[in-house]
This record gives sequence, structure tokens and C-alpha cells, in this order.
Amino acid sequence: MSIKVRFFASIRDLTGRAGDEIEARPGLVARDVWRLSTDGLEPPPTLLVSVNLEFADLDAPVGEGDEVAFMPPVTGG
Amino acid sequence: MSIKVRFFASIRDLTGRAGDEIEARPGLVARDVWRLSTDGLEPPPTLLVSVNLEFADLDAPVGEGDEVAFMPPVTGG
Amino acid sequence: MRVELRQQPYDPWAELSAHERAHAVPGRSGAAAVFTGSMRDRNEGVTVTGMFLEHYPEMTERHLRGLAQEAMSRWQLDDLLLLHRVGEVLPGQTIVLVAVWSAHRAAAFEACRFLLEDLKHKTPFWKRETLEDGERWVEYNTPG
Amino acid sequence: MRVELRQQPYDPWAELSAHERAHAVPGRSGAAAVFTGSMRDRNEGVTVTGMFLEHYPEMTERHLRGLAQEAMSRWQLDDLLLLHRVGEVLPGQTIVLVAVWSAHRAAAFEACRFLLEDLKHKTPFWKRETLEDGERWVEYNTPG
Repeated sequence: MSIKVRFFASIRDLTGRAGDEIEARPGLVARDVWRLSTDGLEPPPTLLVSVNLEFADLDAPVGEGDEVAFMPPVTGG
Repeated sequence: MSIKVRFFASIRDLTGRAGDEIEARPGLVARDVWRLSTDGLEPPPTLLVSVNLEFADLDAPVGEGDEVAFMPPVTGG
Repeated sequence: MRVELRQQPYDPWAELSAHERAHAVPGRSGAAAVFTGSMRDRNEGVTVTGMFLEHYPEMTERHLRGLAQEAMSRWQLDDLLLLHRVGEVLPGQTIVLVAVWSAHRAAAFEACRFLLEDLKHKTPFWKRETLEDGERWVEYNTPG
Repeated sequence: MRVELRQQPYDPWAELSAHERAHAVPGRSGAAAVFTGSMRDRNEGVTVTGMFLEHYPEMTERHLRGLAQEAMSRWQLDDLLLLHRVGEVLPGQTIVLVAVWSAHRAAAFEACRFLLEDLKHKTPFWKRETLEDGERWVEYNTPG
């Protein structure tokens, strides 16, 4: 099992990719997932994070089978 | 010239008439018009008054050619 | 900007559609806020079978024109539509339609609510309800 | 209660008319509050010729269902309709339609505004504008 990573909108442009798949390891948090999938890119201050379709923060724990997404501030409506 | 008096909704039911016409005299205010057209009925505490199609109060001066109306709280919308 | 008193029932969505077809500049207004108020078949726990909406024609029309002008300039609206029934109304029929168009949502929401609160508390309309065993005047509107 | 994402343009007034015909109980709801948001042809002083509305399908739909449920129970609404475009949008087209039905006006106004503020600030949608000389992401929504 692994962790599914997705990037949306301007964050996808920033990272240059729509998603990633990384190996799950004990003790990972969302910030680690960002680091591992972006070659150490600094997370933008306004970055939004979700874990399994719910907003979370960069310190949220993530594990096997989780889907972690990174996105910019939303602009719908 | 005289003063035209109109009663609306439950105030018309209270006074038993839709309107009146009274002789203008110097120094009249809306309260006098009420008294003269209603046989001394006490004005209800929630009574609304208009003079020439604008809300006014019972102390508003009225004179020749004016239209004075008495009505209950409004309930539109 | 259009303000009308209506003796006959109307379909608020058809009115809005027709108004936009006639007046809207495509791409101009980012926001429209709309309120429709309809006659309920119950009020204060009692079945209501009909209603008569009385008004003070000259004053009501004058008041509504001034009100619409005030909202247009205060919120710099692109457009405004206000329809209000008078006379006999039946349950389920639309009594009031208020619609405002503006560049952004805050102005649209605020102006729509402002117009409705004035209609409820300052515009000369009076409702007389027909109940199963008689009639009664609605004595006051509830706070917004 | 109905929540839908739409790939194709829609007419908000026709949607409301059809929804009421299908779902409204005549005489029940005294109030309906509606908001429509449309694409403007200018934004921040620049001409905008088109827009792509990106979303996060699984999360956006899940979020919207939860949001609608929350509004329904918090304001004890009679009904709710929420439509939102995704994909390519052109100036003048309706992006969002929010409509709520309730017994009284305060609940309708408040719920409608609550839904719209969530759509603007918490629901996963992102706008990419097409300008005359390129494209840009809309970076943030203005406060309500």
C-alpha cells in the first residue's frame, strides 16, 4: 500500500505534476508527503491540504491507503 | 378648501368610515384632524399617520388642501 | 429599474427570465439576489384560505419608487425589479418578488434584504386573512 | 434538497421553475431566497474572455453534500437547490445558483448567504481566467 498524492490548480503548475504515489512509512505527516513529492519545494504560505477528502493541516498524520491533496485557496462561487 | 381625511384597513373598521372631509382652520395638527373625524375616539397607540403621502406624526401641522391618512402598522411583503 | 403592483397572480421565475432578457447586459452583473414571498396556508397556527392585500395606491406607489431609487444609488446596483401583489391572493401564490443585480454579492444581498425589510415595515400594505370561520387583519409583521 | 455540478450552461430561472414544479408543496414555504453568480467580462480591470472552473470531483461533491445537509438542519429549511458550473465557462453564463425555501424570510436569507460564503471560501473550486494575452489563476475570492 502507498499514499496517493494530488496537486490542484496553481499548485499543480508549481509542482509541475498532477499527482504522485509515495511509499507509506510510520510517523509520516502531510508536510512530509509534500516534501517527498516536491523535491524539497517550500510549501506556499496559503497552501491548503486535505487528507481523504477532508481539509487538514500540514501536521496531520497520514498512512497507508490515504489520499493527500495540496491546493491553493479556493475561488468558486 | 378643506382637508381630505382617509382611513385604511383596521382603522377604517374602527372608525366605521373610509374617509372624511373637514374644514381647514389655522393651527390644526394631525391629532386635531383625527379627533374631529372620529367623534373623540382615542387614537390607537400604534396608529400611523401620513400627510400628503408621507409618514408624519400626530403633531404634524395640516392645512388647506392637505390629505391626511390614518392607518395601522403595515403588513406587506 | 422596475416597480409594479400586480392585481393578478404572476410566476416570479418567468418574470425574472423576461426581465433579464429585456434588460440585462451579458457579462456585466456578477451577482443577482432574489427574494420571493408567497402566501402560506397557515399563520399563527390557523388555516388561512385566502387573503386581501389592501394598499394606499398613491402613497404606496410613491413610497416604492423612492425606495427603489434609494437602493439603486446606495448600493450602486445595476438593476432592480420589485413586484408586489394587491387585492385577492390565494395560498401558494407569490406576493412579493424582489430582485437586484450588481457587480458583487455583498451589495446584492444587502440591498435585497433592505428592500424586503422596508416592504415589511414601512410600505403601506395591509393583509386581511380569510380563515375558516371569518376574517382577521394581520396586526404586525415579525422582525426580519 | 438537490446539489449538482454542471458541465453545460443552464438557465437559473428555468431550473428554479422546474424545481418548484417538481418539489414545492403549495402554501408551505413563505420565503425563497436565491442567489445567482455569473461570469463577468471584466475582473480587476482586465477583459476576461473565458474561464475554466477546476474542481476536485470526489472532495467537491462530498463537501457540497455535507454543506447542504448542514444548512437544511441548521435553518430548518423546507428545500434547497445548489447548482455550480465546472469546466469551460463564458462571460454572461451563470456559474452558481443557490436557492433555499423556508417558512420565514430570516432563515432563507441567512442560509442563502451562508451557502454562498462557503462556496467562495471553503469548497474546492478554482478559477483560471482566459485574458486577451494569456491565462491566470484567480488567487483569492473577496470577502463577502
